[in-house]
Amino acid sequence: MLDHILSILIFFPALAGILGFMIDKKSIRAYGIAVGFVEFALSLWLWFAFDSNVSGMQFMENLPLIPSFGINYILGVDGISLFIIILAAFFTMIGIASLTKTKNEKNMIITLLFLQMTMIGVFSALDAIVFYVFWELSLVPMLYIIGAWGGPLRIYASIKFFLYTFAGSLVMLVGMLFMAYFFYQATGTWSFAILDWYRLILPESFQLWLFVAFFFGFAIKVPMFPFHTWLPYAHGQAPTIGSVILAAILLKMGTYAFIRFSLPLFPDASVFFMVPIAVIAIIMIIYTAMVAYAQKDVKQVVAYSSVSHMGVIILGTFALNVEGISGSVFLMIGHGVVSGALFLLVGVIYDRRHTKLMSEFGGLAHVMPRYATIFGIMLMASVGMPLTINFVGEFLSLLGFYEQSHILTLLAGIAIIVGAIYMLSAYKKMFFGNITKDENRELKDVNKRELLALIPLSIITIWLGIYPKPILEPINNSVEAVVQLMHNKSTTVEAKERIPNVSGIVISKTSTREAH
Amino acid sequence: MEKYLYIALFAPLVSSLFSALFTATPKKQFVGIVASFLIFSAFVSSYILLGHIMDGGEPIHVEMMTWMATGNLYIPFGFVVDQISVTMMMVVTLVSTIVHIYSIGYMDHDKGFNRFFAWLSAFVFSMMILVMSDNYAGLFIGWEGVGLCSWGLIGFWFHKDIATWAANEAFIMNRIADLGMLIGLFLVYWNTGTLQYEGAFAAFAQLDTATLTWIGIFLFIGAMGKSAQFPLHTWLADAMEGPTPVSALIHAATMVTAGVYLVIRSNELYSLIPHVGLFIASLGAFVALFAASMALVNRDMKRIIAYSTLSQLGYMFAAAGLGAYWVALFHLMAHAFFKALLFLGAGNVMHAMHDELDPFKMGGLKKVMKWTWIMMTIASLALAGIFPFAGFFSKDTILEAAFAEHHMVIYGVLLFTAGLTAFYSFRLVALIFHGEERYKIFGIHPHEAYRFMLIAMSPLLILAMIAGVFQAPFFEMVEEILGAAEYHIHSHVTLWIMLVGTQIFVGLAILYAYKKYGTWSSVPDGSSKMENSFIYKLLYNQYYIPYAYEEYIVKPYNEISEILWTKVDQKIVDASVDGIAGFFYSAGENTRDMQSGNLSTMLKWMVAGIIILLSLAVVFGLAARYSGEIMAILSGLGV
Amino acid sequence: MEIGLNHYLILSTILFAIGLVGVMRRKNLLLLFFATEILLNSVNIAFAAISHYYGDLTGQMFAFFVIAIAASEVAVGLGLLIVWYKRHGTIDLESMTSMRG
Amino acid sequence: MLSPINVSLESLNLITLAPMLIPVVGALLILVIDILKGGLDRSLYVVLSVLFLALDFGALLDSAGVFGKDGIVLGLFDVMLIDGIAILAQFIIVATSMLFIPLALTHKRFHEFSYPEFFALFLFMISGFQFMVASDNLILIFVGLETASLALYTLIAMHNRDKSFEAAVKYFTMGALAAGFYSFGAMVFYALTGSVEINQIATVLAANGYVDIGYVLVGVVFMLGSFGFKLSVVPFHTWTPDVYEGSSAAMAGYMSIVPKIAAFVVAMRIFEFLVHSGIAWLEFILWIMVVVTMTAANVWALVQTDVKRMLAYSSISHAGFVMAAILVGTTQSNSALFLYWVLFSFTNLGSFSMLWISRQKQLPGYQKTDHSFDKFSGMIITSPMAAIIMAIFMLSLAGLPPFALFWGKVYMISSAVTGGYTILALIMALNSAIAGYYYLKLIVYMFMKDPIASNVDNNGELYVANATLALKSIIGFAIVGTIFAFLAINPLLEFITTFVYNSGY
Repeated sequence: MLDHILSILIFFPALAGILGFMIDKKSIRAYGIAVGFVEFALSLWLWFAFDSNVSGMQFMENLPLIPSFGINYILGVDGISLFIIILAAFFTMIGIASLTKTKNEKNMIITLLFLQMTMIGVFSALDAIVFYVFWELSLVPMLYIIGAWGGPLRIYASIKFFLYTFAGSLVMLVGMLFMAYFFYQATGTWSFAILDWYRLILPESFQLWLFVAFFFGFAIKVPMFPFHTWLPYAHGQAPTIGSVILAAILLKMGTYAFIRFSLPLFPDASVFFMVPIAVIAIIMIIYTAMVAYAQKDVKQVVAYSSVSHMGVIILGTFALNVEGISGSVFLMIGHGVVSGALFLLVGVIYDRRHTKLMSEFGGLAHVMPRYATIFGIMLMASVGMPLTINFVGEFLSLLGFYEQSHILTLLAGIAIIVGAIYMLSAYKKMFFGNITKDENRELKDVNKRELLALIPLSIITIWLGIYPKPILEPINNSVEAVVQLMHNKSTTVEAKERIPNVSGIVISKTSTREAH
Repeated sequence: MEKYLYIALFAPLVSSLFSALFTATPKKQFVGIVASFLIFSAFVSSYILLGHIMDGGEPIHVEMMTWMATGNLYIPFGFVVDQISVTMMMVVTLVSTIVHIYSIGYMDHDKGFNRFFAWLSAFVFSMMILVMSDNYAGLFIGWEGVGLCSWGLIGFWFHKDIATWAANEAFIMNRIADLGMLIGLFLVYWNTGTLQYEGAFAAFAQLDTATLTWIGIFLFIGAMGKSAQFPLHTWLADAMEGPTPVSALIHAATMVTAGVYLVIRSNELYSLIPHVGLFIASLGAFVALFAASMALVNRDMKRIIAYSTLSQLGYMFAAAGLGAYWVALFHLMAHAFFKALLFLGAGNVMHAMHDELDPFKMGGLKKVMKWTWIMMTIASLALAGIFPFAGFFSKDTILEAAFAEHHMVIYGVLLFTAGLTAFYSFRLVALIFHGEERYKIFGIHPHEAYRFMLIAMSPLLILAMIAGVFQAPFFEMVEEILGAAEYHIHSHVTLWIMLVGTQIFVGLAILYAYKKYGTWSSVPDGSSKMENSFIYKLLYNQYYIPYAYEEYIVKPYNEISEILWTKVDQKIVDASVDGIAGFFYSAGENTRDMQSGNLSTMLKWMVAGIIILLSLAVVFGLAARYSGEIMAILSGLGV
Repeated sequence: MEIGLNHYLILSTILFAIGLVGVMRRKNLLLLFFATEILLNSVNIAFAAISHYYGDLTGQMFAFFVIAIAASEVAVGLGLLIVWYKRHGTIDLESMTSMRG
Repeated sequence: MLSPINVSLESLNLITLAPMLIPVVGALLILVIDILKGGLDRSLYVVLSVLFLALDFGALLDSAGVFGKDGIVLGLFDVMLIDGIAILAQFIIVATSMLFIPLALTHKRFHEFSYPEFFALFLFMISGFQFMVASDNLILIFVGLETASLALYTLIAMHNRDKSFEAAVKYFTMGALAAGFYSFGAMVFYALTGSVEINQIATVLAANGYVDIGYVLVGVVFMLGSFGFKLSVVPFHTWTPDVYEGSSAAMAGYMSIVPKIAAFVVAMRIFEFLVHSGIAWLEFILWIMVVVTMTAANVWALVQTDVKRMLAYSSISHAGFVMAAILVGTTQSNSALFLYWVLFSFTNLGSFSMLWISRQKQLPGYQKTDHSFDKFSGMIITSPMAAIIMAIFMLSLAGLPPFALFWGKVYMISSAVTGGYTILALIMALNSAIAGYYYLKLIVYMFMKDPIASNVDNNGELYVANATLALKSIIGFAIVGTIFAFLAINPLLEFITTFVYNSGY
């Protein structure tokens, strides 16, 4: 069964979704939770069976799909994708479990199960076309979730979300086709297998163009400035569950794809574009943080904060060294947990008050102390307090990039200041002061169903902040392989310099470890 | 010995978590008692560790587990107890224990009683991490941890807008400095390959001065934030909105000295870059004077003490910057004792005066609050550096160090500041405890604090009086690690002249303060000539710095944020995206009339298509046929 | 003046152009059909001439097929026209604009 | 001095005619049956048509076998040309027709299906298309084209509503003009080369090195005009939306597929050698036409308020997209054309059939137009299965993986990339994004808007009131094909590529 565990992980929720149509409306929730739980258990099993010391792909599956055009159904996980898969399973589970009463609950849960299929598919696909299939397919359930259960502007938001990402990924598709064509020219066979592509060394000029083509697809998904404007709408209008999954998992697709595609395929171009992308990342960090500060709607604050944090992830990715990339992968998980939790928290208050405007709140800490506490924990994680999950990632990302550029890192580091500004001021507006609105006086604190989702997230937030090793170590091993690959593949002198040769590092690292 | 290390480190954590369990429940007296007891056990452990170190024992070094390890980076949770950290541990746990016990009384009627202890113990835990860590990353954990707890405690009364505002201000300002610190850490890592003190210090010797200078500067920026040095000082005064025990513990005795601790801990770095050290010393001296000047006219009891803290931190930096690390550390310790005492005393007064803070509205309190009066007076004497109290030994040594290092400007500034210190301290004491009972106008009936609070304060009182005797053993203990020499002025005569001269100068300042304020009888209403003088206004408004920050940083930040959102993000970035979509849509709207539904038009379109194609064909055909001629003409035209 | 192939071709082109103008200008369905007939027949002239020029029968064959097709087109066209006239009492093009956009 | 005609029957190779003649026989049989006994039920004719088409299909399989063995086969005085692309095109034509004809079996009594002539004309039309694709003789192509077109005009008119007559007249008139263009173009080529065989024309032109390039271009222009009309290339497309709107939904779907593949094959025959001869003008013009057609059609589709018209414009855009294959002109691109069209055929037929089954006058949409978007509001609630199926068709048309058309698009864009048309590839890709909007619009109406009250009352039954088992199975077939296309792509692609490659394209 382990040989096919990835396929099972992908298609089990889809199958469950189809069968879900037969289930009575009243029982669908239990069904969803059960399926989510089984899926999560399976993903944990995957982790259990995963060999952390192996840097390459594991649980590979390979089925011919369109062999004459080089498209094959290839799956596999490594340390980089493993945890995002687990996170996806986890969030779907708690997302369904904490789902509030809504219209057409059945459709919602079935949609979520399909969404889960696409998410896990994206992170385990090792064939560019299969990757693309899941990548695009993930838009559909999300479109439906935003469009059918969202706020007043939901249709605008959902279409914008869909078309924007769709347009970007089409450019990426052209890039993929080019890549396959180059591979065909070099080897005489068509192949879309990423691992095959890894072996292909392209001249720098080709790399630059292809990098740009892929960049559009990824950057819009991340979303990077100035392609980010779909995100506030999507988040602002989406129902809680939609925002949670969007922030926690879907955004990670872009950054994950940078690591899976852009870096190893185009090492020279990555070096070439490192500074421009870092500048964009810095703009993302500071600009969106300032915009977040100007928001009136707490959900928008969290939405913009996501963009800001994604900037740090991008920066870490383009540090092009083990520290930075490991950090950015870790931050993907960290940000997934934290922003997911923050959106859940916003959902809690929205369910009670049906507004997200901060001016409607104030003094909530008086009536909802537990809520305030959990919000506070997530707030602190969000601003990167050490011993929370986000710090590890942020620290490593910035640390990594510091090797490449001092001044840019200094600018990017402003993240920790501006992040604190908008988050703290939002928290102050919501929780501190006296209760001014009568509606807020009788608010109920978080209930058991909500705690069911929030407590595990809080525990993860702190646990992984204190002891990131179980996750960081497999990530590190896989990232080392990626960096080494990039180093070996790079052709320009500058790239050779910028991208460290890991094999040298490995030795010194083990000796350091032995020393301790 | 390791077990004591763990007790010292984790007892506060246990205390915090234990108290946190009861945050949602009404006040429970035992929470405070258990918390105090746990902190006390940390104190006892620290004391045992101190004994171990004092006896010449090896520093204790433990590594609990890996924190972060990736690529070349390896950061463990490692803790070290050596001469420096054990000193800090003693200070932290002692003051904490006292403040915990004191708080049981002080927070007696507060409904956030349990929460208060959770935060307070969490602070102690963070502070212990900060001082015990064996690497910069661990220090940074504690660094941020104390910042967080400070945020929680300043804003403890979160219904008060000003308190939460101050909390956020403190946090954000510290973050600015933390960025510097972080960059310093990165520099250390990429230049030495490690963040462990041992490894890094060993590698520093091989680095060039420029790099070391940058490292030194960035780490010091971190220190400036935490220790509220100019220009990041404004948060400290505003932080006085927190409960007074918090001010005593965090904003006087421990957290604010973390910056000094950082410099002392990195002494191996700073001794390599004396020019940075000089800058630190100069800034320290400046802040000492600057803060003292603001304390002269302030009318808020706690703020006056806060400014004095700031001023004393300036002294410490001056010492550390001049390479007199042990002196700085010693002053840090002594200051912790008397300043905490001063704050707790102020807390008693506040309690008695129903949270009134303006000393001009008090007066004559010594009758009802005898013990508090004694304690505050002694603390002020210690602060002023009067023999034989604690401050004399620590502060005078700083002056001597400055003198001995031939930095006469610094010396002069520090000396002058000592006089100011004495003046404002006793201005405060005089206004509160002497003179007419002005509080009666406001209908307040003051009372002395609980007895156990006073008893809890007594160790501080004793230490403020006798800390000077520890100077010699302290020096003996730390000299190995801080490699410091005693500062001896060349001739004994000079030394004596200096000592006596200083004492007289300070004494005169005290007398002047008593003379001017000892018999104060009215509440100033802003009409007196002095209150309208430029200098007074300047000082009273803190040199207009908070105003400038508000006007030139906070407001523009708000406005720019607003502009970025409404104008840039919505009107430019988003609008261009929508514009592209809209372009296609309106293109459709505008051209759909081409499909008029009229057959004649449709036929015309077909014919038009043919004609266009034909004319293109003709052009192309002609061009192909006469390409030679066209080329000739074009080349004739110089194309 | 000898009448050569070019003259036939020019004639054919002129007729074709007339047909095109007719197609564009006529608002009456019947006249429109006439115009299309002119179009097709102009081509027939050319085919016949070219066929003669090459001494090859293919062109004439083509012309015959064109005639046949033109005839059947007329049959279908007139059928449609009659139905339209029955329903609407007019064969003006302006009456057929119910679908647009 | 006529020499005696001496033609052996073998050299005529009449078997090549078999696939075209079978539907003719079928049509005649239907007419004869009607004469012998009138008033028979339409189901008889439907089944008869299907049977003959199945026979036709069998004959095609036979031809395919022959082609696989012997390569290109000529017949009937060498005017018949049975090569790979002819066979592929005929497969698509016949198979799609077989899918279409059972759509006549609706619950509602539609006028046209009660006439046996409808089915006879339908079979004649198929035969016409088959002739068209299986020849490289301009005369036979013309005959096939006109046979099919005239039949088609009538079929449209038989829908027997005002709009359908209007549509038929428009289509007919413009078709006549296009016929004029065609004959003029053919005349020019004949004048230049003395031949009406495309092969011959190409050979002669190549031999004299395109000296009369100007006249060649004139011929090309008229051919472009003519096939531009058939393929609805902008600006010759204007008939398309009106005709689709005027005809029944099923017929519209059919028209978006079958006539076009026939035209594509002829266009491929005519333009391919010209493109390869390196006439920059043609490349330029085709490039512009392709880009303008797919973009402009997409843009117009954006603003439609009627689903059927929207689909009409979308068909234009798809045709423009596929035209790129002719421009690129490699084996891969031509294979991509057929692959795309196979996939497009059942997706598009499926989506038009979905309109067909929801053909209900009571539905709110009928207040303004036949299939306004409003009609589909909240369909997910009233009739979830239908909504999901329709959504999948729309997503497939938008090119969303893993649905059928995605694979066609990928292969098509890849062929553009491989052929060196980078910008074109990008424009093709981005057009999918523009198209995404209007497909999405329907999905938005179906999934995100609340149903209009009157639809809720009858619980969505009305939507599918026109559905019979036959319709449902065809839609079922289409949807299964759309979803699971990825399983069939590989064999299909290999088959197509072999056929195209062996035909020399």
